[in-house]
Amino acid sequence: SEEEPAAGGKDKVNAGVIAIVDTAPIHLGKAKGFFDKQNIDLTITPVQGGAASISGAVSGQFQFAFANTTSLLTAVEQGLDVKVVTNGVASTGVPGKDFSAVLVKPDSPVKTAKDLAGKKVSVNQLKNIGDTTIRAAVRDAGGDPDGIEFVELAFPDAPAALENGQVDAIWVVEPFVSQALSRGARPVTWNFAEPVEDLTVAMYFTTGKTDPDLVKRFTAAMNESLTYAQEHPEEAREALKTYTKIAPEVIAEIYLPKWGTEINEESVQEIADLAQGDGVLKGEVDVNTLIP
Amino acid sequence: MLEVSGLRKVYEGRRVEALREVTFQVDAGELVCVIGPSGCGKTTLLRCVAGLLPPTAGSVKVAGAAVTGPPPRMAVVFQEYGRSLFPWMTVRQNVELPLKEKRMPAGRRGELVAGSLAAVGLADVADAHPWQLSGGMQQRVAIARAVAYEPQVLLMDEPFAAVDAQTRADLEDLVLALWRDTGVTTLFVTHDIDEAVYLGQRVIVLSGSPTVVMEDLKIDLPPERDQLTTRSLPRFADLRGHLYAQIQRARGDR
Amino acid sequence: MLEVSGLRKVYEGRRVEALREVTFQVDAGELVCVIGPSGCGKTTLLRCVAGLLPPTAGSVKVAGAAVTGPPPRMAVVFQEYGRSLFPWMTVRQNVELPLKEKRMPAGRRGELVAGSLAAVGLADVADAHPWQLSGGMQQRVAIARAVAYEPQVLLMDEPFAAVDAQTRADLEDLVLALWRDTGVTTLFVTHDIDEAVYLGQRVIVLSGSPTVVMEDLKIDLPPERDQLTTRSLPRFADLRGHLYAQIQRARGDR
Amino acid sequence: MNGTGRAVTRVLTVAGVPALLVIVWQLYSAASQNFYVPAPGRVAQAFAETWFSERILDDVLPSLARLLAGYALAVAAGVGAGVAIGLSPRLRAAAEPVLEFFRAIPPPVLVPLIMLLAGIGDGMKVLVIASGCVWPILLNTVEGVRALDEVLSDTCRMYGVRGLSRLRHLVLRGASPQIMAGLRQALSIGIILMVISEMFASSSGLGFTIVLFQRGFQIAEMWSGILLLGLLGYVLALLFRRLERRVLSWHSGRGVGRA
Amino acid sequence: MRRGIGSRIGYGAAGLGGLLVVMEAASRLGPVDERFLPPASEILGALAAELATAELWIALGETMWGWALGLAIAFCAAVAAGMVIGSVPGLRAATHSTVEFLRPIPSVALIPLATLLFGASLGSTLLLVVYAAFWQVLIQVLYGVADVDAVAHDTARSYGLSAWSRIRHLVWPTALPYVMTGLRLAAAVAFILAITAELVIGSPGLGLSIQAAQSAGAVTTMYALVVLAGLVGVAVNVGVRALERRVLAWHPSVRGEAPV
Ligand SMILES: Nc1ncnc2c1ncn2[C@@H]1O[C@H](COP(=O)(O)OP(=O)(O)OP(=O)(O)O)[C@@H](O)[C@H]1O
Ligand SMILES: Nc1ncnc2c1ncn2[C@@H]1O[C@H](COP(=O)(O)OP(=O)(O)OP(=O)(O)O)[C@@H](O)[C@H]1O
Ligand SMILES: [Mg+2]
Ligand SMILES: [Mg+2]
Repeated sequence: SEEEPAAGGKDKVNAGVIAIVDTAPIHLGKAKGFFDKQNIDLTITPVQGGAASISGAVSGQFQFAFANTTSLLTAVEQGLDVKVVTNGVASTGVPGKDFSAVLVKPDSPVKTAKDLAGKKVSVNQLKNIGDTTIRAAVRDAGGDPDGIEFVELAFPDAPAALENGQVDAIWVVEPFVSQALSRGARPVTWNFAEPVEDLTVAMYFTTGKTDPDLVKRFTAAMNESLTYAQEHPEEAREALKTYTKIAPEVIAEIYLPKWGTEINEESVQEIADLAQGDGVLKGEVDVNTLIP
Repeated sequence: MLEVSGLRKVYEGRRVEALREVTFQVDAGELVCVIGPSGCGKTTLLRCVAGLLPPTAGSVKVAGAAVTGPPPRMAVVFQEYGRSLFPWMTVRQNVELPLKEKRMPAGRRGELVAGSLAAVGLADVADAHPWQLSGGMQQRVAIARAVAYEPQVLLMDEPFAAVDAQTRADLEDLVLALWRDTGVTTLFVTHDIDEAVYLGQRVIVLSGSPTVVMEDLKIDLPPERDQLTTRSLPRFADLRGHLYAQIQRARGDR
Repeated sequence: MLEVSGLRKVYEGRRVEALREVTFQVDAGELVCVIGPSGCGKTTLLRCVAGLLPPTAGSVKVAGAAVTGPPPRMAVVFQEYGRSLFPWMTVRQNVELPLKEKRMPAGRRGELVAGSLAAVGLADVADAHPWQLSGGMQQRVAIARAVAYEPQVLLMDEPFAAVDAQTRADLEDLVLALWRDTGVTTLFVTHDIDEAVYLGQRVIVLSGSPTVVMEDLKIDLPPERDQLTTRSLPRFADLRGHLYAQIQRARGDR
Repeated sequence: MNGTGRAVTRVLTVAGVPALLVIVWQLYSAASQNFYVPAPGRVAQAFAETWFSERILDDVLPSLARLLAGYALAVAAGVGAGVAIGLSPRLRAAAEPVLEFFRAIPPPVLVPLIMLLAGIGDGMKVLVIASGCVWPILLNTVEGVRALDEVLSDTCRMYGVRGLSRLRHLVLRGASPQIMAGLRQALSIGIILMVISEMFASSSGLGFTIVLFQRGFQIAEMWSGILLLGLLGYVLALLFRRLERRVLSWHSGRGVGRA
Repeated sequence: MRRGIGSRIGYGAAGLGGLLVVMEAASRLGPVDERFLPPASEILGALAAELATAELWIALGETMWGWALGLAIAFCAAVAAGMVIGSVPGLRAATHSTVEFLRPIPSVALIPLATLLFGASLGSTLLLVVYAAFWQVLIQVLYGVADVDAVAHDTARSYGLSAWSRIRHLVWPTALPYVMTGLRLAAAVAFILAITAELVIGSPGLGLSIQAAQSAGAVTTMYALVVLAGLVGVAVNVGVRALERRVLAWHPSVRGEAPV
């Protein structure tokens, strides 16, 4: 679909975005009229994951989309024409107060990240940001990451698998972190906050086909949204109620991520290096082609 | 042996009254023929007697016991011979199946199967499948199966309709011999008056619809029957003429 | 009208030679009967003539044209009447279908259907489905369908096997009347010698396996036939006796 | 027809249409230059690189084993329950809504539930495969059993053919054309569910590998996996047809017979 | 007949009731944790709450529309293709390899292609739905066509029925029982794929709602929606059964069930 000026002279934009906590700013920004202000008529299309949003963007269905750092690096490695426009979501960098953690049962023999070696750990997708950061955390704690057995398990299914003893540890993000913690699970590592400093977890991107002026305006609107969300966490929590089905009492509890406008390119490079070291990426990736 | 009293059968759906009120009896070891015009309810009667069709009213008793399902030791040769053979079994397997069911030892079973197939002239096609046989041959397989089963009561529904005159004569004699040797109580439905007179000790004539027993005729021919002599007896011609007139009347009633 | 020359048919699979070498002719407007012992290949012959079965050798010509598929204006009454009726259609629809296929106007079609059903005595069950009818009634539906079709050539395979003697006599006369009125060329397979003599202008006798034409007998009875007088002619008895002996021989050959 | 002639015809009937499709594909990919539609040559190369390796042992064989186990389970359950339900109108009336209820639940949302009950190991995957394969088998068995010829079942009743031997000689054989149709449907559904089950809680398997390729934007490799699925389906169908020819030999002789 | 229908509903309700009791007991007494599989009563409560919202009806409408359209396309295409392939000698053999090759390819594997061609629109859903449902019907039709009775077939040929009439009056009625089974199979598969497409591609509908509930950890709501999906399946089946009783009244499987 082409981006034609709409009736009111606005550009129609379709953005592919996962309906999770991380993406509250774009929903909030849309509600606040930040996109209208830039003459953008924004449609937010929920997608199922990073791969879907990248495919959608490359095939021209989305002009802009949201994907995590590893997915974007993989896409660049495969020669896809994706360009980051602004930050998406970043770790708070504060262990104990971040939106992503590796959890175990309260009575588990696993006490620190080091003990994860040789254990069965669930991640939502193999060869992605979860296992990369967990390996780094284990390595940093002095363990051998090669011995970890990763299995794929969607975030919603992970807490049950942990309680039934089907896995030794689970990696989840909010709201499942708060939920599991409130049911007694114990964190062993905050894998976004600990191994990499100031980690940029996900970003908004576009493709080379998009009109540069539109990119500029979208970036401006998006940045305004990110800043606004960061400064008004209560409004961000309210926004969650509009596009997710998370229960209100849970929304009040969860740890929100950091929504800055700055991309920490170093952290992206570090993820790229780690991924390459683990064999998730086959070759070297130039972060500058991704983040112009 | 076989008591049918006040039997009535109405088919739901089209609400056809196939039988209005049929009452008769067959003693143990008797051979009784049933005749009647086409569509008068002969097959319906037979299926009720066999316990395959619940009557609308009236009752059927076999050996003193009321019939609610197929009684044991009763064999039936169906009019739709083609559909009553298992297409996935060979001729031999078709005949053998009920005997296996009776847990008959293999030796005896083999004898019976071979004997009955030979009796109907099909010894050489034992390994063919039914659909590889001609219509008449299929019908004879169904007869062989009934014969091999060694029943106490034998019901046959126009069993010789599809065979040539000579084979028919042979099969008639086969049934007579079987009946004489084993004393099997036999109810034989046919539309052929000559056949009914030749085979039966009694002939029951059903009327056209509404169907009742129109006549229960004793066949006072000598017990020893023979295709040539019996059929040429003057009494044979009498009986036949009488039945012919009856059937005419039955059809006329309609 | 109908030329069968050197016809041979071997069923692959069981490698049964159903016909060895069959040659005969039927002129336009003739009524020829075919008899032979059970399983000798009558149905096979008929299916070859109807263009439904490719012969192994030899040829069949209808109206001068070699038969490779079913020729137009030919009607067949099958031995397995039950399976040749479409269970999803009513009796009327079954009879009507080939006429619709001929694009006959509705008015004429309705007349023909009603007429032929009445002729076989089934006017009152026109709206029933075949499986709601007795065996004999089903067979009559198949006959009515062939009659209504107004064929040029009519093939019938033991069409009266399942009906009672009186109905049979009526149907025989129906076929005769039809043949006389319309001059339809008819090949009539039967296992009943009396019937063959009564109906046919000629009777072809097939031998037992290996099957050839054993005799092609001209029936020199007066053209006007009547159930009572014709059957009581001394010549009738002669012909019948002769054929009886032939069939005996045919069976003996096996 | 002589030997070579026959062989040529055979090859043509088997490979003719596929060859045509490959040509169309080649033309399309050359014309469109689409990232998601690589040329057949590229896919063939990826196929060789990807699958002629230890992947066969690590990914394909375990997948196949799970597929067969799930299929076997579905056959047992489907035919067993199908016969029971087909024979009893009451049971059918009671069971049908429940079965329809489960049938309408998409496997992807059923997986979490199965995971609760069967864990996340092979058992779960086998159950997922079985839970999808069972429907065509069950439905066809029920219908096949309901449609048994009345004269044949009367024959069995008369000759005292009851219980197990009625089941064996009448019910299963009589329903076999339709049961076979169901088994055949289930075969390809099994492959589909093999892929779906490996999308959850998995770290190996053919389906998992395909998904991984898809997420890693290794498009040629992904298509080569899909190709392998198709080939797998074809080979299984060939094997199945041999079985079917044996089981239904009586049927094709009797009917017009071209299955 | 009245009584027949009444008791059928009675039995069906009893069956569903039994299922509810089992579900309730399973989560209250034993094997599964209440938090992960809530008791049936709670699920039904949540379902009632959901049913009161307009979004649910809109989502359901979207799903049903994609389902109906996809099923209709797949059904017509498959019946036509099946009749042609089954009736023309040689075609069955020539297409066998292709059919068997394409059939086991999972619809879900076509998602990249679907999004490529249609984006997250109805078109994508339709592509997946049609692809999945098509084969179900096709195979059934092929088996049905092969089931034509030899004598009936000869009858049709000898009365000069044209190819079209043969298909219409002989082949189609013979295949009909198979087709009806195919329709029931395809209806469910199409529904499943409609939901899956929404789940995975993210086109709006019931699947998206399920996905949203799932990723929010709202277990009860999620199961309520799953139950709704199941109930839709039951309703669809009731419809197809009613249709079947009409069009197959002549068939042994249906006529055998009329009270004698
Ligand atoms: N399943 C059925 N449903 C409705 N009516 C039926 C059914 N079966 C038979 N009839 C009707 O019942 C009557 C008697 O049928 P039946 O088969 O008993 O006759 P029959 O005496 O055996 O005839 P035939 O000598 O032609 O075989 C017929 O009018 C027939 O139409
Ligand atoms: N489909 C078939 N496959 C193999 N053999 C067959 C097939 N059909 C018939 N036959 C064989 O061919 C021979 C002739 O059969 P056909 O049906 O022509 O006999 P018929 O003269 O019509 O007998 P009837 O009077 O009993 O109907 C028989 O031996 C039969 O077993
Ligand atoms: Mg009868
Ligand atoms: Mg014959």
